Amino acid sequence: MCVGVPAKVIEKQEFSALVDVMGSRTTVGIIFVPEVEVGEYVIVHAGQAMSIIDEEYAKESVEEWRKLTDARTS
Amino acid sequence: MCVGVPAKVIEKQEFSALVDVMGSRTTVGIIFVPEVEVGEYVIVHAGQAMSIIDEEYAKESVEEWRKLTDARTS
Amino acid sequence: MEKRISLAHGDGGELSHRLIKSVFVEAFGHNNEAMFDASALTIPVRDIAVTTDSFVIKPVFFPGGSIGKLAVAGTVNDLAVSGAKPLYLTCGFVIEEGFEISDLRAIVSDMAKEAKKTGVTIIAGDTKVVERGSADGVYINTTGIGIYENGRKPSLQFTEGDAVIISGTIGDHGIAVLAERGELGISVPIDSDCASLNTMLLKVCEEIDDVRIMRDPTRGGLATTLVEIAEDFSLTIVLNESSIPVREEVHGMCELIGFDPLYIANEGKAILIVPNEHKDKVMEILLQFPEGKDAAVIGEVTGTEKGQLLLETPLGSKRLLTRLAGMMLPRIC
Amino acid sequence: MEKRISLAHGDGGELSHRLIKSVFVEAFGHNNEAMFDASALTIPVRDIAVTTDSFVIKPVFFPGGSIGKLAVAGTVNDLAVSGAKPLYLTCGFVIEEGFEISDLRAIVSDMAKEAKKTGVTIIAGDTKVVERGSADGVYINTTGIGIYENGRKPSLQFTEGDAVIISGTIGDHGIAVLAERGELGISVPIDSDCASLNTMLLKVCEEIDDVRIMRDPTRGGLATTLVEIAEDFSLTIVLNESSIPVREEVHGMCELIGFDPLYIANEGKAILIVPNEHKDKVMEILLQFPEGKDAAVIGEVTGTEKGQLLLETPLGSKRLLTRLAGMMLPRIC
Amino acid sequence: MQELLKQSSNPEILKPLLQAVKEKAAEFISLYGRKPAFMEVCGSHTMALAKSGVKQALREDVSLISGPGCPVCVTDQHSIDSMIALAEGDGRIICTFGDMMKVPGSRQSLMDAKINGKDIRVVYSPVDSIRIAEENPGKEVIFLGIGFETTIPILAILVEEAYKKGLGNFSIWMTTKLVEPILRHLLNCGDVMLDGFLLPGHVSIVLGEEAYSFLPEEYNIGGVISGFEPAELLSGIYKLLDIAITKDTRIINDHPSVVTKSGNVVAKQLMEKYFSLCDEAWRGIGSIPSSGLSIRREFDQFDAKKKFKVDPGEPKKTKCRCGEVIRGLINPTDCVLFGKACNPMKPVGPCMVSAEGSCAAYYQYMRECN
Amino acid sequence: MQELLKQSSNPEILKPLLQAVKEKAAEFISLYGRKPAFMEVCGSHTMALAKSGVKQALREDVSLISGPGCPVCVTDQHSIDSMIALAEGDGRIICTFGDMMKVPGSRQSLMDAKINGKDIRVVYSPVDSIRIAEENPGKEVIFLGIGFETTIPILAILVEEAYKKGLGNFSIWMTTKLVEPILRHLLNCGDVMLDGFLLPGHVSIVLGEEAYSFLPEEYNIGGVISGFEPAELLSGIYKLLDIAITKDTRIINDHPSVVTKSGNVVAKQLMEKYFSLCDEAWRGIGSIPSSGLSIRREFDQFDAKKKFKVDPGEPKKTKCRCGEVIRGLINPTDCVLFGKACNPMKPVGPCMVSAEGSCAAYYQYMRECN
Ligand code: SF4
Ligand code: SF4
Ligand SMILES: [Mg+2]
Ligand SMILES: [Mg+2]
Ligand SMILES: [Mg+2]
Ligand SMILES: [Mg+2]
Ligand SMILES: [Mg+2]
Ligand SMILES: [Mg+2]
Ligand SMILES: [Mg+2]
Ligand SMILES: [Mg+2]
Ligand SMILES: [Mg+2]
Ligand SMILES: [Mg+2]
Repeated sequence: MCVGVPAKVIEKQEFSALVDVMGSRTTVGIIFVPEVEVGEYVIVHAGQAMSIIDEEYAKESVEEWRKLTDARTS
Repeated sequence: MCVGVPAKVIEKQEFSALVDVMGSRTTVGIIFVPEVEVGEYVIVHAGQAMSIIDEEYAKESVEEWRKLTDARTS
Repeated sequence: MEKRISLAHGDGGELSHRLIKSVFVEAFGHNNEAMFDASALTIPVRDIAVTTDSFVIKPVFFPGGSIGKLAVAGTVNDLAVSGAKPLYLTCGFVIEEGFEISDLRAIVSDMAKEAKKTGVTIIAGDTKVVERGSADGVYINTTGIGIYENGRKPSLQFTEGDAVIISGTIGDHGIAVLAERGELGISVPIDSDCASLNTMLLKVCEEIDDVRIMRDPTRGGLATTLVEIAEDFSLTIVLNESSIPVREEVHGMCELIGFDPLYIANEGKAILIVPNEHKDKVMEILLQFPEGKDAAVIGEVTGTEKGQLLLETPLGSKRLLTRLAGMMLPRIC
Repeated sequence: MEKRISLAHGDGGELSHRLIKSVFVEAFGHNNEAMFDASALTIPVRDIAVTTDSFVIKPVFFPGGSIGKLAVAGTVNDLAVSGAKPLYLTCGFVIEEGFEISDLRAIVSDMAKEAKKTGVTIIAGDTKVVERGSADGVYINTTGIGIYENGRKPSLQFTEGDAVIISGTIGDHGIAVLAERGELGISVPIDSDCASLNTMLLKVCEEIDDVRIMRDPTRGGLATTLVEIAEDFSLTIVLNESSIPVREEVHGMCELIGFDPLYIANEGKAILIVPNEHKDKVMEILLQFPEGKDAAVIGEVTGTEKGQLLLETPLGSKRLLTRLAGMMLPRIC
Repeated sequence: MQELLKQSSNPEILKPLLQAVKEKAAEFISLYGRKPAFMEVCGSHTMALAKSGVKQALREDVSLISGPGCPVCVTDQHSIDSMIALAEGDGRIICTFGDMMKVPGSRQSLMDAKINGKDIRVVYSPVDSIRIAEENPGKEVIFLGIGFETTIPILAILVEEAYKKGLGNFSIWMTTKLVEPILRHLLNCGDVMLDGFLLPGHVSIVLGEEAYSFLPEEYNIGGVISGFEPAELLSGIYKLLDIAITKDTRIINDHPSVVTKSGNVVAKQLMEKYFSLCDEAWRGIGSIPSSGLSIRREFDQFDAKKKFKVDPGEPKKTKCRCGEVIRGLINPTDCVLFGKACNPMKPVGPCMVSAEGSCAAYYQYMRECN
Repeated sequence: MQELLKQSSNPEILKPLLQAVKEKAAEFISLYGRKPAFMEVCGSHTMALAKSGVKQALREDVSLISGPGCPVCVTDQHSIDSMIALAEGDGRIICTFGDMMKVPGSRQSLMDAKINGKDIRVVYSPVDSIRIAEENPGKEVIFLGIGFETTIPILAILVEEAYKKGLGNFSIWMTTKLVEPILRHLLNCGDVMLDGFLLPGHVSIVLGEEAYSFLPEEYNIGGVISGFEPAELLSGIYKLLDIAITKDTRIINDHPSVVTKSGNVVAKQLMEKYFSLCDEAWRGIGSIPSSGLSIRREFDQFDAKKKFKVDPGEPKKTKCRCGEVIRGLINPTDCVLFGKACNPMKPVGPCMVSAEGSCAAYYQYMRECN
């Protein structure tokens, strides 16, 4: 439905932020995530940050995969 | 002051005429020479026929030259 | 197939592939399109001539030809006037988005026809597509390779008395195209002279020992080309105004808009400078060809020290001719 | 001299003459402009390669190069990948009225520099000027002539197991230029890979006996070029997705706008298919050159019957790659 | 964080994860004697599954059915024709996502209209169209507003901006779609048998996990909200298998790093402020009541449908079966046109145009390597 | 008729005719001990004399002085700067005769403005500018109206057409010149000694033979109305010599095939209807009262000078001596810039731009063949 890309917030203005996607940089709207802070990651869709990525949850997901994985590679 | 070219009238409309300049053809205004007739020659300047060429006078001029000339070549 | 060219026809993908296959490869008669992008060949001799020209004419179809015919003839002529036998041509197309593919086909077919007629092979090609408004229809670059056989090269050595010959009427191409553009509302019933001159010119080189130089007076016209020759080789060249062949229609259009036929482009004419004693023989050869039927001796080399071109008027006065200075524009004064 | 190009710079008269003298002849180091229009030369051998390309890039200056550098490198590379040593180049300019002459000078100087670096001589040229709005700045056609010495030509004979090598990261040129255009508001800190590869590639041909083929994956990118090879020679080629070198920044930009690096243009990369037993040696040679420092073995020829290109994903699944189908457009889905 | 993100495509994780899914699927098969069937609702899921090779790798294990979640594919022919007819008017600049450019209308596509000289501009970010409107006061600038709930809030921003700036020459041609109504429609029709839904991660950012509670509650079917990276896809399928096996029908949020319980409040408020429910026509399905959003009356001046009259006439009938494809009733390969008359170069239906269309994904990534 | 016309450049006529003129000039010289001096009023005469070689052929026999009859050359610097400033405004299409394109203003020429992206169009026929105005309703179309009495009636047609069609976006920037006032001015100043005027054949078509009666009557100087072909030029000079020798001071109409006694009535009426006398600035001379025509008050809406404010600032001073050249006070070669800093590629003054400018004619046709 929608291309969405993780991007790191580099600079923040009132309604927009400069973000970095593996070195490529662009300015996105932050109307939907006004609380975002520099250093955080957001999901960008059509020039807008739609959501802040929660690092804790991201870690948990990876750990979950590792558990499933470990059961099979060890 | 003004480029002026002799052109032969080929077709005539109310305000314009198709003229021929040694084979090149263009439409010119005849507002200044409404009386012009097909077959006559006009002087064209900037897309307008400015004057009808009087063949009699033209002939006379050439004859005048010839007279001056004959005195010298004979 | 689509009706019009899109940007995708130029992006190297599936559409480019199809365009090349269905338009170019078919017309130029290659059996695989790899050959179309680059070409390996073995040439008969090691003395070659190379020339390149881009063609940007508007309109792309005009009485007497098209940009396709022109792109082949123009480059063939540049080789021929250097005394080389044209063998190979490359072509590079820049096409505007929205250009009709049927028009492209017609242009490419004209190229193929003219190439066949002149005996050159189109060995490599390229197509690029630019956005609407970033070109005016189509631009074609052709680069030609010719060979020098049997010491045909013009000598570039001049002496006083050398005759200057033009192979036909001047200004036909420029005036035919200008009229065809329609902007001035003037119609002129003549065709562009667009033609390949290689057969005729190489015949002259074969039959005449010491052709001095040959040049095709394209952009800038007869006067500009002769000024260049005069300057490059420090010659005084005197042209005889009344012997320069100009069609009545060309003269008429020039009078109307204040242009000078001496500066109008030709695309099927050559200037030849030859030893005075050979001028009749050269004329005889030229007059045998349809492309040379209006050839005329129009002047001579009168000095070999100063680079200048002079025109002798019917009154016997001489005046200096310079290069075309700036564009010619239709004028009232 | 004027600041901007006018139509009169292209009409063959005095201004054309000056432009050629002051911009082209000076940069390309000819001592008279007659040489600039057509050129007679004696080439060392009779086996030659000829290629032509028109360059229409926007913007004309971009990180890592300019249309001038590109026009030389692009044609040099087309010769080099065919195994030929590039010797001569012609160039044809189509310039838009109003183009800054200082920009033209910079472009021509880039051409001269790149030509010098790669050892090619620019032997003929042409300039045409079109009305404002009939071009986008400047278009350049270059036609290249190279020679085959010492049987360097790739064999075009393939066997199962042949290794597919790319000489570096893919997509740099297309992404750098797209970003530089500024329309998407995305900046990417990378340079176009625009570079002449002749020294590196001819070194490979010298050292390795049986190079199968070399190609520069320009428009259409790596995938399109390999599809063409696969189809032209009825090969099954399998690429290993994770071994294809892609810069992070290129990957990032592609993610943002929904592009695929496999289809993005390169201007300083070559695909080499070589016998499996030579792949390490080839890699060793490539890695010695700055242009080859990111070279990687990215796949192999697995069959010589069907023409198809497959991509093996990290999961081990294989999928068919086709030519770029229509233009890539930034998308949200 | 970047390292964490990379893990989702780490082959060392992917291969055992695939193994785990295969084992789980085998468990299902041995239990029920048939392959489990899940529908990925989202077109981006369709594409990601195919491009990463997950779909191919699970061909024997799980039946993954492509759903109606590609906004281009579900746009009906009349709507497409209307947008193209709109573009044909003089003095207009049409702004669109790249996705719409090649969609075939009855007579031509937007791309064709552009080739024929119409001013049609592809924007990456919709707000660029506001700038274009400001720069071209003498022209009407119309944004083609397609999309599901991820994109719709961004269209709301457009209306807000245009309103604040008092732009008289800007409007949106809305033809948006909502997830819940189409899922309900599919389930109500009952013509696809499903063991669960792979739910769209990005739409869920806006809607929130709770938006799907009607699935288990009203239809007794479960779902997993999933991301788009290979590991996320495999994990999502693994959890769907788990639900199907355990019959513990529920919604699992397997993308909690970006999807919250109640979604993005600002985005939902903006949608509410500027848009109201309307009936929408879905390709091959027909009109579904309250399945889309249109601009509220108060903001009529930005509603291109109110501003411009277009009559594209009756759509041309084709043999395209997109309607059935997006309902999961048939596979793209069941369409007689697939790969022949219909291919990415000359698409017959929108499912072959959009990168995330089922037919395009099949064509690009799933065709047999013969 | 075509055959008759061709006679005027028939070498068999020209050479003896030249001989006759030379003999007549010798008669004058033997009588007065000096070369006769005639002024060709018209720039087209200057060019025709030079191009045909008549001027060169008579170098030793007759002093032919170029007069003020090149409309481009007599346009003063401020006027030129104003037209260019006008062209620099946005949303305008400037239509002009090709003649004006390269005239150097203080900062740039119209050609430069075009190269810099301004919409400036060269028309052959002024009425084309009416069509352009109709085709571009969103733009202001301005015709640069230069010229003497041959061209002015055509500008009157423009006003008439624009008025009839009610064009709101069309106007003319008038900077026209009249023959009689400038001749009077030259004679009043008395700084050129002349034995007669070679009078302009085409202007006389409109004005008629009678328009010059003030010359013999008030200034006791004769004139011959002449055509532009070589034989016509020679004949005209022959008759001027005759007048000068016989002292039978009068006006001879040597172009009676197109010039009548009272000129073209329709043209004169149209001029009268739409234009009224105004002061005009002449290059190097300054303002001469009632020496030009401007659009009558009733047709103000077509008067670009009323419609647009332009302030080009003070003209840049150059060493150009066009003012003296057009008054016949110096030869172009007397200007230090001639052929060096000033040449047709980079003209400093308008006399070097116009094909019929004295400096350009000298440069193109008269330079020594060295
Ligand atoms: S293959 Fe083409 S025609 Fe068939 S359903 Fe898909 S999009 Fe429609
Ligand atoms: S030569 Fe040039 S500067 Fe001198 S008077 Fe003539 S136009 Fe003016
Ligand atoms: Mg050439
Ligand atoms: Mg040429
Ligand atoms: Mg030539
Ligand atoms: Mg190419
Ligand atoms: Mg165009
Ligand atoms: Mg090439
Ligand atoms: Mg290339
Ligand atoms: Mg290549
Ligand atoms: Mg050339
Ligand atoms: Mg442009």
